[in-house]
Amino acid sequence: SSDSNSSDTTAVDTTPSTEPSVAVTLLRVGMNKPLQEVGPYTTADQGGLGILGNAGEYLCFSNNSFELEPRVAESWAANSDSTVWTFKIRQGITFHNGQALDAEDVVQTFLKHLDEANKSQAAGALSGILQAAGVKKVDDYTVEFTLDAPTGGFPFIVSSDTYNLIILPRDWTSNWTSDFIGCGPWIMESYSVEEGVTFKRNPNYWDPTRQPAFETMECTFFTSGASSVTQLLAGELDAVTFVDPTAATSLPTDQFTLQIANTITHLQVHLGCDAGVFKDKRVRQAAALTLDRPAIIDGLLQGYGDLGNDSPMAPAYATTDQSVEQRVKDIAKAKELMADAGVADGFDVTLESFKRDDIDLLGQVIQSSFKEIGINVTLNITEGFGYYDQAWLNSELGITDYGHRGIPNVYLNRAYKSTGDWNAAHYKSPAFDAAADKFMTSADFAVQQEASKEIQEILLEDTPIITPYFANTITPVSNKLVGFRTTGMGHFDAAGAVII
Amino acid sequence: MTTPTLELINLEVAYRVRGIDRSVLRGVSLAIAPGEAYGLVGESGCGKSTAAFAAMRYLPRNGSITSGSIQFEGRDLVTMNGAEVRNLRSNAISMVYQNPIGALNPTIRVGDQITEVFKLNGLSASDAAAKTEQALVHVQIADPLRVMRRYPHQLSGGMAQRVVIAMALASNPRLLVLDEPTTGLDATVEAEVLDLVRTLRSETGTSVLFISHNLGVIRTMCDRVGVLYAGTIVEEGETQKILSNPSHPYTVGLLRCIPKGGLQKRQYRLDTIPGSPPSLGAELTGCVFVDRCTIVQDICRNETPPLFDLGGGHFSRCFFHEQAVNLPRSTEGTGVAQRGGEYVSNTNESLLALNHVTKTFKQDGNDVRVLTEIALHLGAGETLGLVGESGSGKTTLARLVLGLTDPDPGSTISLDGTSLGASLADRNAAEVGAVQIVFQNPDSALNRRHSVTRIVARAVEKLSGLSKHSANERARKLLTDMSVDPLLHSVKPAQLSGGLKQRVAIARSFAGNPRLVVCDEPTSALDVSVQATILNLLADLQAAENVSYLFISHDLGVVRYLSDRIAVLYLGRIMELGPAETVFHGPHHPYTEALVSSIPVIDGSARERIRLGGEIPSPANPPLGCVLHPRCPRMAGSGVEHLCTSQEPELAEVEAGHFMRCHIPIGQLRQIQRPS
Amino acid sequence: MTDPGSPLIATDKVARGERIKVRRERLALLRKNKAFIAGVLLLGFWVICSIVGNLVTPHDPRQINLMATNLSPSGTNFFGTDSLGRDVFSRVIVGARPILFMSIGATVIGTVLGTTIGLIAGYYKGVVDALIMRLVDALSAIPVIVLALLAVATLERPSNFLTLVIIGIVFTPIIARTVRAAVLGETELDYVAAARLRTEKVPYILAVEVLPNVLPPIIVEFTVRLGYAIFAIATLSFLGAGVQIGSPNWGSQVAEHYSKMYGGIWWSTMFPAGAIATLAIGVNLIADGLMEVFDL
Amino acid sequence: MARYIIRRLLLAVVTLWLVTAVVFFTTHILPGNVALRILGPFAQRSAIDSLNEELGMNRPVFTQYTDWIGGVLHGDLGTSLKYNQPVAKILFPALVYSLKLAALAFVLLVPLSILGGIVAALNRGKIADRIITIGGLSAAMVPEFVWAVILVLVFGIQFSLFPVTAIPKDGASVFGQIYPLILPAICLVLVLFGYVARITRAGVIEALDADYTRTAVLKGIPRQQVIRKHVLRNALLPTIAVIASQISYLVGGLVAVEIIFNYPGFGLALRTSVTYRDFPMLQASVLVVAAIIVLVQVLADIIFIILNPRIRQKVSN
Ligand SMILES: Nc1ncnc2c1ncn2[C@@H]1O[C@H](COP(=O)(O)OP(=O)(O)OP(=O)(O)O)[C@@H](O)[C@H]1O
Ligand SMILES: Nc1ncnc2c1ncn2[C@@H]1O[C@H](COP(=O)(O)OP(=O)(O)OP(=O)(O)O)[C@@H](O)[C@H]1O
Ligand SMILES: [Mg+2]
Ligand SMILES: [Mg+2]
Repeated sequence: SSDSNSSDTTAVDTTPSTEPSVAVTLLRVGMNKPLQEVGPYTTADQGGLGILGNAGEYLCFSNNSFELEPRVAESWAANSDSTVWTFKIRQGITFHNGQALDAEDVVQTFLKHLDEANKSQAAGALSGILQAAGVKKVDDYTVEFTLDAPTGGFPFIVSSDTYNLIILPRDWTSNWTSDFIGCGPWIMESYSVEEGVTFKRNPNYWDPTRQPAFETMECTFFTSGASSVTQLLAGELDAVTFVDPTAATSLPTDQFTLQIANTITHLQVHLGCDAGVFKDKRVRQAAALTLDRPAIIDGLLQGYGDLGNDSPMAPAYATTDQSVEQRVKDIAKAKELMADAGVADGFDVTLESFKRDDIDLLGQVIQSSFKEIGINVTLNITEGFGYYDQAWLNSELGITDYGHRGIPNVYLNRAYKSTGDWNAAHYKSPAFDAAADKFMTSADFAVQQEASKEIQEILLEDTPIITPYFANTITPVSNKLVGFRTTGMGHFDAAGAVII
Repeated sequence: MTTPTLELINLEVAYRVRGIDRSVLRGVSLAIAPGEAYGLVGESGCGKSTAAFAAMRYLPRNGSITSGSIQFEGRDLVTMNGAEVRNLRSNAISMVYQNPIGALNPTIRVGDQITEVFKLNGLSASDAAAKTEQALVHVQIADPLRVMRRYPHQLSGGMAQRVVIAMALASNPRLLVLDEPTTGLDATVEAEVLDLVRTLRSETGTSVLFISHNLGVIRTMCDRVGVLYAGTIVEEGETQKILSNPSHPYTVGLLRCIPKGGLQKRQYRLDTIPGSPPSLGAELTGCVFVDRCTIVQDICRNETPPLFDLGGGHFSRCFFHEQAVNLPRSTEGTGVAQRGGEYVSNTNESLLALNHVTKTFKQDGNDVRVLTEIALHLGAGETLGLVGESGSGKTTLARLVLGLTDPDPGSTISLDGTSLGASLADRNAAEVGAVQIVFQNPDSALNRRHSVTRIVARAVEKLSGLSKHSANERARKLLTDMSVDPLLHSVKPAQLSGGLKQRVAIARSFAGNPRLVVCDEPTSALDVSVQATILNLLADLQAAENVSYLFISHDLGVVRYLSDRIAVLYLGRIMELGPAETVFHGPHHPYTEALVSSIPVIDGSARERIRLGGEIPSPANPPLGCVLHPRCPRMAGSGVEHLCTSQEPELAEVEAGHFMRCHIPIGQLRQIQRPS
Repeated sequence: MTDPGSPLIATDKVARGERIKVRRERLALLRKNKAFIAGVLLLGFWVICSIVGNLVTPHDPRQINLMATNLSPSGTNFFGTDSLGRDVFSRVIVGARPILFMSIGATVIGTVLGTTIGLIAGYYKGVVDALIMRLVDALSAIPVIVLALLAVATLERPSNFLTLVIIGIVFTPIIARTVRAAVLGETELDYVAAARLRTEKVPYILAVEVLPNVLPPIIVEFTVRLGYAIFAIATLSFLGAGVQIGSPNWGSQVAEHYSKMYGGIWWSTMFPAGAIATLAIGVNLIADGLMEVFDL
Repeated sequence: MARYIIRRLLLAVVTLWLVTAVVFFTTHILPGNVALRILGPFAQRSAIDSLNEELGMNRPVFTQYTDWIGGVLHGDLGTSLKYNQPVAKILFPALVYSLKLAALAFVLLVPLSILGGIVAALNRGKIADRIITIGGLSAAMVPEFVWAVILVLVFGIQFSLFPVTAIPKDGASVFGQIYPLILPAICLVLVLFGYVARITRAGVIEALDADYTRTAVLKGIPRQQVIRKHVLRNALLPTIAVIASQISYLVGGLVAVEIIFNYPGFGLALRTSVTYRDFPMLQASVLVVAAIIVLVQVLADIIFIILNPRIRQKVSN
């Protein structure tokens, strides 16, 4: 119970030691509330994937330094043209129900996600890359993936970046929320969709170095980061997975550490390229030139963000070419372009999106920024998913939110390529498609970097989508807590965490 | 002289209204000797109740005693502290007032409410209960134990008032204050309550302060009487003296207002007191009555008259008290007949005819028949008086005639031989206009948001189809005819006195040249002085317009004055129907007899009271046989008991034009009823 | 055949003077009622803001300044700035218009509908009444806010006008109930029978005869409802139902910023909140004063 | 008597039935893409279409209504679109939380406001009266969320006397359970005190002015006893009914308060389901709440009847 534990913490204070305190048996984490059914197929948000990642285990784990950590897969390798990938499965892993894990479970997991009937959220990530036929069990501890097209970043695609892909027992069918079965470091003890989830440590977890130091992890759901911060202040939480910048800045630094992670989480402001007011790319460039990006990052993110240069090739990616010139606010130039395009005195346009704090704010900033060159924006920001229902893929101007990915493939593939099913900008550029393919197929760093440069330049020129910034994640943790990790994707990893 | 039980000395009371003190009692002085019954009469609003409550040292929150003193057995109530006052109330002074049901706590059994008083005087629960039972027996309640267990709403008005009286007497007080204890009760019930009080007094010998606006009641109850006007006692003396030779114009006026001694509109026109009493807290210089006095002189306006001692404990507050007796009338005295107002009451050609008129109400599930087989006819220019205890069906009958309520199928109501549609919807404008009504309460009958002219004009417009303009013209004329001053035509009803309101209502009912006007207790909400003017007006109008009246009233005196014929209603049945005088002189139906004998008369000898036993049965389940038989004062020993209890008598013509619904032969009735 | 009028009329002239005096005394009473005056001042202030607000604001209430976000109150920004660097003071001033417009609109709709229904139900009684009252019950069984949320939720496109209409409809049954009660009493009065006795049609009776007499309760109900409307609309916009993003709307200002309070940024929440409170209280004080005068 | 109660219950049923209609058809003014709401924006189009088919969203609204009612009658409140879990499973724990909060609010409210009302009535027109009535009603006019932020700022943040969130701690001591609920409860009390106090006051004043009270005084009964036995007894009766009618305001208030205090009650659930158009959830919660309110009001009426002999008799024949 809370009071017993808090008294423990104080007990610890009196005898500070670097040794993991045996006394502290409870870790209290504040996390975002999952807003739909939590499960391998259904989860589509940070809250849900947070739970998946703790109860389950991925083939490999995509960390904050854009590297992959081997997990269920010990190692992996590709053939020459990276169309066939072979994964070595770790031995001695058991599921929470005691069942031992081997290649069969991995194969079944993938087949399940690839099965249309299950309507898996992961299906999208795998589409065009992997089909059921391509998944093959070589031996009890080897799985082979044969891809439709060469894909350099395949391991990332099957890593925790595609957060639905936790390895499931081969025969698993049931409603996942009833048991949260997996082979992760934490075993679900109780779960309530409104309140939170409680885990107890998995004594049989395969990795002794990541064996949880806490008996129990109590995760409380929050709808607003702010109220979680107050709990943190009240000493009722040891850590909050993610909070918004203003809330974070309010925390006293002597008690809390803010763990900042550069992520690729971003908002895409799409400009309809095939018709309408933004058909002319000069207009699109003009629009992009009105944004004062550093100010936006300061104002909206309290500085916790990376500049966006109107492409998904974020500064954080190793492959990104940092030499490409950053677009900066330039009203004069913008007006010029508008004039050239014959719309010197601007026009009216409606910006479509859905209600969410950051989108509300960016929407208003765009409104006032575009105004400077005579573009009058009407905000039509609807509750819930109405936006994705109607406006998303057929609007001249809209904001769409994109989660973090260890590699940009998903964005390129689905949002930018002519064939992309999320191509809200209706952007069609053979040049870009070529560059994108080049980037994605190659597994070679140099080639990727070269491709990336092309992509960045093409997109900066065409500007189908404005990408003002890439947000950082902010994870406030009590100074007493060390080893608590989060990822840009939204996973949090308390396995290695201890209270000192 | 022994110290009086109660003495008010120059008592002045004021009510604070909208932040201003308004004087109500302007120096009232009176003294009640031990064992004496003192009456206080006066028009509504003159301060009777205020005086009564002052005597209990109980005033409304906004009331205050501004000067003077209240002595109870020589001790000053005004300066007494709360405990002492409470003590007095619990064992020396008690009060009974209007609306007995309201006076009892709805959520406590009546028994407990009485025992409370005994307990207060230190009796044990069991003794108190026993005492309560006695007390109820004392006030002639048949089975006290059952009544004790009842809740107030389960009692009839009369019963409740007995309980209240029992409660008042429980502390066997030395002073009993009765504020209009019978107002709102039926004449028969009233008479019984009064009898009760009288007997109790003779037993206990408590002094009584008896308040009423009815001189008749005062006469039967009180040794001495004070006449209160505008918070001042204008005349005081022994009841008999005051009534026989009043010496203040106001008292004289009051007495002349009242239709009495079987006077009829034909021979005699009621006198009135013009105007209305000064409003609450009005600044009065000189005599309080100046505004309405017909013998007023300058002195009256400038000087406040002292209380002149006329000897024999008779006082009058009038400079000209000698002239008061032969005060000039404020209206012509001669009845309409003499004034050549051709007054035809041709009962042969009937204007209105009712046959087999029956009305049944659905009351949650079960039928309640409130009118049974009513057959009536009413000649042009004739007045039919309709009397009967409350709940007997008078208003319902009226509403049927008007078409406001649908009669049961099979009933026929015809006007000039052509039968009228059951409901208003089925009647044409002419028919609707031909049958109009004057309601009991003008405040409710006039739309308080509309101007006087508008109220009348709209009626004219709709009923005689005139243009808006000419309708206005006609309305003004009508109003002026009703002696509503043109100055007041534009005002809203709220700005008129009760009498004027009723005039406006009458004006409206005559807007469509009606053939028949139903008057449902048109004066029972008014003071006698005003009542007189209204009655005169109605009489005059009838003479002028040859209109017929269906005149409903509790007040038999009034009915008798105005009616040519009278119908007596009991439990929705006509018990007796005949020429007014016959019905009053008898031989009457036993029920009528009881009614008539219960009128508290102001002059002539009080006749022997004929009592109706028991309570009025509910129309939901009327008794078998003659509906009266359980209460009939004449059934016993009539020799026809078996008939009375078994079969319902017909309404038979016992003499020419005199109908009666009774098994007892007329002769026999004449025998019994011959005044001994 | 007229009684000698003079004295009679004399006294009634007095009576008439009385009535005029009464009215004067009532007004005096109202003027003495400090609470009422306070209410008038408060409401008056916001009404003025809602009319000329846009002209007098020191800054453009919509002007974003990302360089000056969350500034604490100062000489330039009396109420500080919000999370987009907009001037809170200006936003509070112009925020008066939408809420006043909406709450008055909603109350008017509710009062008109409610009065009509109430009149009809109260006059016909019986089946009509029963039916209407059932529906009224049903609607009043759902808390106003919840019902409004429910309705607003179904509208993908938020709009002040729709919200206004919804609140109005939600209020209808409540007002209908009050009016009906009053009408039930009125129709017992004889002047209604009198009207029928001169072949008046029902609509006339209701509109011309009955309505004026049930006006005082309606007026009071109107002011009371207005208070509730402010309450409801503020709450709805706080819940984010039916407000456009960035519109200077008190409720949403609070919603957008209250989380900042925990970080010590209280001004962007407290000033709009205070505005709501003062407006609501002002209206209530007026309602209270009126009730006293109409002694309801 | 029994007949009346039955009639009252039947009426309640009719009311509830109408509620279902109101709720259902309001939420179906615009159908919206249900499957998309379940699967979220990044799901495959094909998946969305097939799910819509499975859910029978293409059936006529009326059939959907009858099916829904059928379900409700069999105790099946439907399945949450967002959580793909039985609504009941989510709703009832939430209701229990809200109930705790509401209960605490009522425990504070009822005695306070009734006392306030009585004091006001007994000091009619005096300063105490003005303060209670005007103060109370003014407070009542200020939305809960405004009170919430004010209280949070003052007591939660400035003086940090109370926790600013009301996350329930199961297994905590009774005090530990109540303590975090005090601020939210106070918000609700502030908003309801005015009404209840005013109603009580009106009732007491009516009783004070009643003839029977005068009778009691004139009997010489001590003031305290008059007030206890004669005034309050009659005055507090109507108050019962009114307090019951306030429950609907209370519930309304829960929504805003629970959001600010992040309290996982019905209000929070409702808010979520509104934001994400989780209509089955929305319908169910509104319906259940309406049912509770109606029930409470019926009970209040019945109690009222039983306690009040005048009416008791009227209805029993
Ligand atoms: N509490 C009060 N506040 C203000 N005025 C009052 C109050 N009580 C009575 N009055 C007024 O004082 C005057 C005298 O009232 P009171 O009841 O004593 O007259 P009354 O002779 O008893 O009249 P009634 O015959 O109608 O009972 C009336 O004009 C009445 O309107
Ligand atoms: N609308 C109604 N529904 C049911 N019963 C009614 C209705 N109107 C009158 N009654 C009943 O009919 C009976 C006669 O009522 P009515 O008003 O005609 O008597 P009344 O002689 O006019 O009485 P009062 O002298 O008190 O005016 C009463 O018992 C009354 O309860
Ligand atoms: Mg009186
Ligand atoms: Mg009658």
